[in-house]
Amino acid sequence: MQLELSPADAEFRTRMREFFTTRVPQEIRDTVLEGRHLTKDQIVEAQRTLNAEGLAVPHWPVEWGGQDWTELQRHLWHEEMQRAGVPIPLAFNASMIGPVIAHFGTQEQKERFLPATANLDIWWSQGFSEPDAGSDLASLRTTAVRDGDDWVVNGQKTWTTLGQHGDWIFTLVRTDPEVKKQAGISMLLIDMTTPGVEVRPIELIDGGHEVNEVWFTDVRVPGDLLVGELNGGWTIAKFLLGNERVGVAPVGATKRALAGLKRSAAAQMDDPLVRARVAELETALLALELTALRVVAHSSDGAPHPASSVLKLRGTELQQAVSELALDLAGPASLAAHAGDDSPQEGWARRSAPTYLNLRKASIYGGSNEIQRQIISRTILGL
Amino acid sequence: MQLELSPADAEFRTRMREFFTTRVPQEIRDTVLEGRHLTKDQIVEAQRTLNAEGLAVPHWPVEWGGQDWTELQRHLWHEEMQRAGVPIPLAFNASMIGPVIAHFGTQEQKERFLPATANLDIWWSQGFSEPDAGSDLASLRTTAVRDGDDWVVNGQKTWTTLGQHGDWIFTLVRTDPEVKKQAGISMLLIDMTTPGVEVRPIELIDGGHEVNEVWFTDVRVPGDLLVGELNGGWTIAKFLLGNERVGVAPVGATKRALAGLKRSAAAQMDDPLVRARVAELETALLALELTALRVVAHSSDGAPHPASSVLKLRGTELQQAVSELALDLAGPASLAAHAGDDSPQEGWARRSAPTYLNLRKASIYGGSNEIQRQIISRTILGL
Amino acid sequence: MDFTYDDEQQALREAVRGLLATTYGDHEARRRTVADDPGFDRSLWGRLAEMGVLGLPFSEADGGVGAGPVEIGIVCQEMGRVLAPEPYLSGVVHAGGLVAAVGTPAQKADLLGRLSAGEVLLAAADTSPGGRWSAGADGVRASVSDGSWTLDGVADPVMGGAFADHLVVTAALPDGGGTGVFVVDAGAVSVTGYAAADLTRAATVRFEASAATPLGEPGRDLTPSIATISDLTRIMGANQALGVMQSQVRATTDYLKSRKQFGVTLNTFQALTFRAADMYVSLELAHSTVDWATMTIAGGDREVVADAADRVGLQVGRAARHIGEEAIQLHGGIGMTAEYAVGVGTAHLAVLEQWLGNAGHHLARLSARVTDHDLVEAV
Amino acid sequence: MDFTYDDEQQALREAVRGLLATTYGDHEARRRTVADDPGFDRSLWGRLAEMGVLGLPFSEADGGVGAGPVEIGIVCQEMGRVLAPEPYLSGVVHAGGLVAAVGTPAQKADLLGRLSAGEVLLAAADTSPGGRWSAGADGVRASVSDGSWTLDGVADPVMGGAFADHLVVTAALPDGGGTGVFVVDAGAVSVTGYAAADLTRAATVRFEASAATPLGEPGRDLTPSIATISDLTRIMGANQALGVMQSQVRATTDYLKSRKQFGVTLNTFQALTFRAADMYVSLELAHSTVDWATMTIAGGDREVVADAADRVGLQVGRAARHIGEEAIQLHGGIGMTAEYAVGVGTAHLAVLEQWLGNAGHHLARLSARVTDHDLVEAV
Repeated sequence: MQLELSPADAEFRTRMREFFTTRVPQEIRDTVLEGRHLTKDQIVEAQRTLNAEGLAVPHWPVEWGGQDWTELQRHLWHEEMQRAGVPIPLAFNASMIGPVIAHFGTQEQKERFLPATANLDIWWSQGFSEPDAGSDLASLRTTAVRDGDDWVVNGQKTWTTLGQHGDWIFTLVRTDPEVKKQAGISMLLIDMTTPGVEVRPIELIDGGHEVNEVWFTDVRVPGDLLVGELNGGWTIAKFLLGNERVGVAPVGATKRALAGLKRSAAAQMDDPLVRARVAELETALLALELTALRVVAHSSDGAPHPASSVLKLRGTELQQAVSELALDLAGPASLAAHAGDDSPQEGWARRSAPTYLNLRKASIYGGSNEIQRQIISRTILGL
Repeated sequence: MQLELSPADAEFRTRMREFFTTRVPQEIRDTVLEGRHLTKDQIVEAQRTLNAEGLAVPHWPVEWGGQDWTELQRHLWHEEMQRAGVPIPLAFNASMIGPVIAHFGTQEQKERFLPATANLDIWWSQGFSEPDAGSDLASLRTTAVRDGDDWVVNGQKTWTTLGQHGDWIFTLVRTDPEVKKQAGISMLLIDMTTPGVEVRPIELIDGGHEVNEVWFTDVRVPGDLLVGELNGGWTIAKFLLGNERVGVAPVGATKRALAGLKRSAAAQMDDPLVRARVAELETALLALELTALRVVAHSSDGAPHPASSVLKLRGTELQQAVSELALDLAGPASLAAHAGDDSPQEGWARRSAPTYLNLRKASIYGGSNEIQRQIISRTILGL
Repeated sequence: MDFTYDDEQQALREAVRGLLATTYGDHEARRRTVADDPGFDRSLWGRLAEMGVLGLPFSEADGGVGAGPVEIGIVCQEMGRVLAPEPYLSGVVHAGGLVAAVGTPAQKADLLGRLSAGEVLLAAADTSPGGRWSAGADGVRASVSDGSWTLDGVADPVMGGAFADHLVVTAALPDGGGTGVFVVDAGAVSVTGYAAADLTRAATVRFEASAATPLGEPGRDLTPSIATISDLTRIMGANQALGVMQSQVRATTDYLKSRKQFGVTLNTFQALTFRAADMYVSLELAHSTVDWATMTIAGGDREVVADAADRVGLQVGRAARHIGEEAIQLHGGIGMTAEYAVGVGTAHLAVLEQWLGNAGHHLARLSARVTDHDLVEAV
Repeated sequence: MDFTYDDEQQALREAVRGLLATTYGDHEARRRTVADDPGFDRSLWGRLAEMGVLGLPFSEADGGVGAGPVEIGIVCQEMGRVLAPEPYLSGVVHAGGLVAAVGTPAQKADLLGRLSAGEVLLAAADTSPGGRWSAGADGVRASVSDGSWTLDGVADPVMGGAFADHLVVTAALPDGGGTGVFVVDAGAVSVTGYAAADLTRAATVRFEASAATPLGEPGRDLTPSIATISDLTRIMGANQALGVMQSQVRATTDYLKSRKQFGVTLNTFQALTFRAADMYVSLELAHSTVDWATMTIAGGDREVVADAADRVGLQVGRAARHIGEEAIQLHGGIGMTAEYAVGVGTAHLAVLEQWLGNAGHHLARLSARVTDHDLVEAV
């Protein structure tokens, strides 16, 4: 056991920190650091800046832009991005469909999609959840029926995050309705400009437009856009969701948010009860960060450490707890949620209520905390 | 809606307060108020003092010593006893078997047992739980087999609180093994001096001897000691447990413990974090007390108010939370748990760890908090 | 001691519930209403006036109905139940309450009569930017010259201020003379309206040598009355929060019974039903505390009411956080959407709490007093 | 950065675990041992000495093994796992650590050599009745006359003090000169032994002009060293608590899998399995914090170690309360009995926490420092 980074890893971290803080535009990073909304252009610009340096998709196979780093290096890369306020490369591209195509795709699919996916020339959306298939994803009802070389897709997806920006969408569709529900699912890639694809916004309780419904009406999809085996979509989904779960705890961003709050609400830091809430959260975040480090240090053989399941669960709880503290420190100023820029209230305080409300999603999306507890109790504890 | 007590109820409360604080011996009340253990003799003396005044079993039928009070009056009686440090009349007698015999017993049983039960001339024990029948009480396996006019009882009961003092025990026994498990149970009253009855102590984690196993080996019980219908024991058990559940929140005692802690640990009351814990608990206890009052105010037609289920659940949580605060305020002094009276540490601090450990039972015995949540979700919320 | 409504109170509840149901019977109507200015339904406001609801807190001499706190609490609970965005708590209970507490007989008869009749809207401007629930005023200063009063400074947030006709403003009196209360015509000042997180309306109000009429005796320090009216508003806000939470617990229970996942309804999952049970526990404890705090008002003792406001503020604040968050979590994604009442209810609870005083604020106040008493007495 | 044990550490863990299993393989043996004086197993103590475990923290020059904090942590975890009542943490880590930190070379070689060999038992007397985790001494005062030192006052609780041969005493130096550390023969003072709530032994020690030998340079203020050794002991206590909690989570999981109620095993009830999952979350977060705090010791920076002791004290304190209480609750009645290890483990966790510094104490210390830094850095 040893706490210090090796000289090579320390040098690696310095290199990351320097690149992120000098090469990614300050305005983009300030937007992140202050908790404001990024535009699509900012997200694209940030990812292309990283990709030009080979830092957008380091966990992909080397031939498609990956870096063959250790788990610890990937962790340091991820933490330093968050600390510097660099937008994390779009998860739908970098963490979801990219690795899927690299692993399951044909050579033609790889050449067609992977470079454009790494560079965010294609903005991918995710088409998994449906109104009656949330935590129980395998109940999905969107169908794809063979017609000549094409598939004809009908159905509805929902909770499609940032679908309004999407160029393409990767979907799970039912290709065999006759078999056990997991066995009849395939993955299709769909160009969202195809006739019959319609994106409808869902307004959330924070007033924002972040998720969408995506409707498919007789959408024709060429046969070469099936990924992997016919009716092998469930395997792909598990692969993808497994990738998504590891290391998703937003430790760096939450630490940064808490540190920012100490500065923003400095006048209230004389209150011993406020100080105690901060100290409790700082210690809890430290424990989470250490757990993330312990997990990556153990994961070099490829199998995730059992404790990785706690990262999403506890990470979202702490993210939410910090947003609650921000709301409470903002107090009456938090009421100015939708006031204009001429408001006499400070920006962090005005954003506190929408942020608090928006982050309620953190424990629901991407495998709810109930699903995480199920994984822990079944898979780890054997209950 | 009106907050004040009616003049009659206010007068009633004054009368109770005066009786409890002037007629029950100071030494007994100090023992309760300081959280020390009562002897059997003290418990008996207190109950007889109450019984002489008609205050031991006010909720029984008037002909057997009851008082025909309103629910509110019974609540005030109960709260004033706790406030004054008067030991509550032995629950096994006053709240459990007494009402059962009054409701289900024969005239002969009533005459034989009720006066002696009210006066604690008989100390009753409860023989319900078994090693494999805890929350799932109906799985009990102790058998009673008819032999002439008698029953012959074999089996084992456990968690028999204060069974070492018991003169008689009321038991649930299986009298018909052939039917659905709830349908084959009867209630028998058993003289604990009968040959074949053996009481074995169970040591608890606080070092105390509070519960017991009770073993029955070919114990002969006269047939006239069956209560109610043959194989009707489950109905009686539900009646008894229903009585037990209403109004069991130890609000007054917990408030008193918290107030005592403020005095005992006065030096630490300058600490804002300690003050906040006290304020949070005081407010939670107020809410609980108000809920108890709201429940009794609604219960005059006999059917318990739905909110009564929260009393046990939340009452035990707060009782435990106050004991945790005591432990934390005691600090290192709490280590002197089994030191002698010449210890330089204060008594409240020395008792804090055993009390903390002992009260872990509060959320387990008498219908665990899981059972309470089950009742709320099923019976009240219809889930 | 009596925790039940009498027949008249029961009838009032049913009448108000019925009236609100005609407008906000489904959540989509509430959503449409808040989407456009003024953010509430003027015709519903008129019908509330006709029913006498707007005049409930005020004496008959002032054009009101002269009802008690329990009745006002009933109305607030019903408003909360359907998330009604009407400025009842801000305009009637708070701003009207200030006028009733400190105005001269003539001022009360004028303003409260028109308020009760639905002819004018009032809003209380008592918070400075960055301010935190203080009865004193530090954002707006009053000056007097030749008997004419003017105000300078900024008030924000002014709940219900975007469309108010008159502002009831707390302002620092000259020479450290404490805090006065003034009436200002909304047309004479800069009012910038906006929506809070629950889409109810508030405003920034900027005063610049704005002409103002002192309420009551000019120049008198009214801090104690201001504090008491804030405490009354807190208790009525707790009633409103109670209504929200009751709806959320019911909606969550219904959802668990009807929503299927993995081929069964969600109430098959004990981990979820036990959490619903815990929500119910929080709800009932909050309910008892709200009823109690409401009843303390009738006694008329300022310190008792202040203590009750702190205790109900803490208890309901904790309950609102618990129930509001669990209601969304147990609904899953649908709870996050503006289409469903449950998540909007959580937004409303957050707004109520931060407007009137959050749990931490009340806890700090109660903490300061723990050694002033032995036991906390309910009665 | 490396959170894994090397082969030697792994071998140490297995050796210690194996040795402890021969004595405390089942809980009944522990129960028998604590029922009679001295409350631990002297023959096991001798075998720990033979294995070199008692000398782990001390340099070879002092008769020890010269191992690092990770190795000591491993021993403490294993002791915790079986609730071993041997005075390792109190006698070796704490009292021995004080001697190693402040003694002269000759004192160290003498006392630590005999301690490592299992020939003498030490106990640290550093707490006054009613005292709360202070490095200064206010219960015992040192006096000097003609170069001879004597002590007066009372120390309580003295963990492991009931059967110690020598007491390592912190005492206030004359004339406000800070705090010194002294060795006193147990036979020369009044020692009243008793059992703590977990039935491990402690004592009240009364000094009355008792002859004492200063450790290190006589009269020197040793407060910083005393504080650091307390911090090291806290971190090792957290290792011990981790061992307890690991056993409790395993026992609870096994119980849920095997215990039947309503005709099915308890793991059929999702409300229970989710709570077991939450226990696991607390356990893993505590585990990471314990490993980290243990590793900070090697760096040798007193402030870093003090901060780590506070953070691990808070995190493990919270986890111990959560896991210790849930372990009993999920076991039901059986968890309340002295026959089962699970509830006794909760008693042991409570004793460790109140002995070494409870969560509230560490939180207060951390709260005082929140504005001294921007982010909390793990490395």
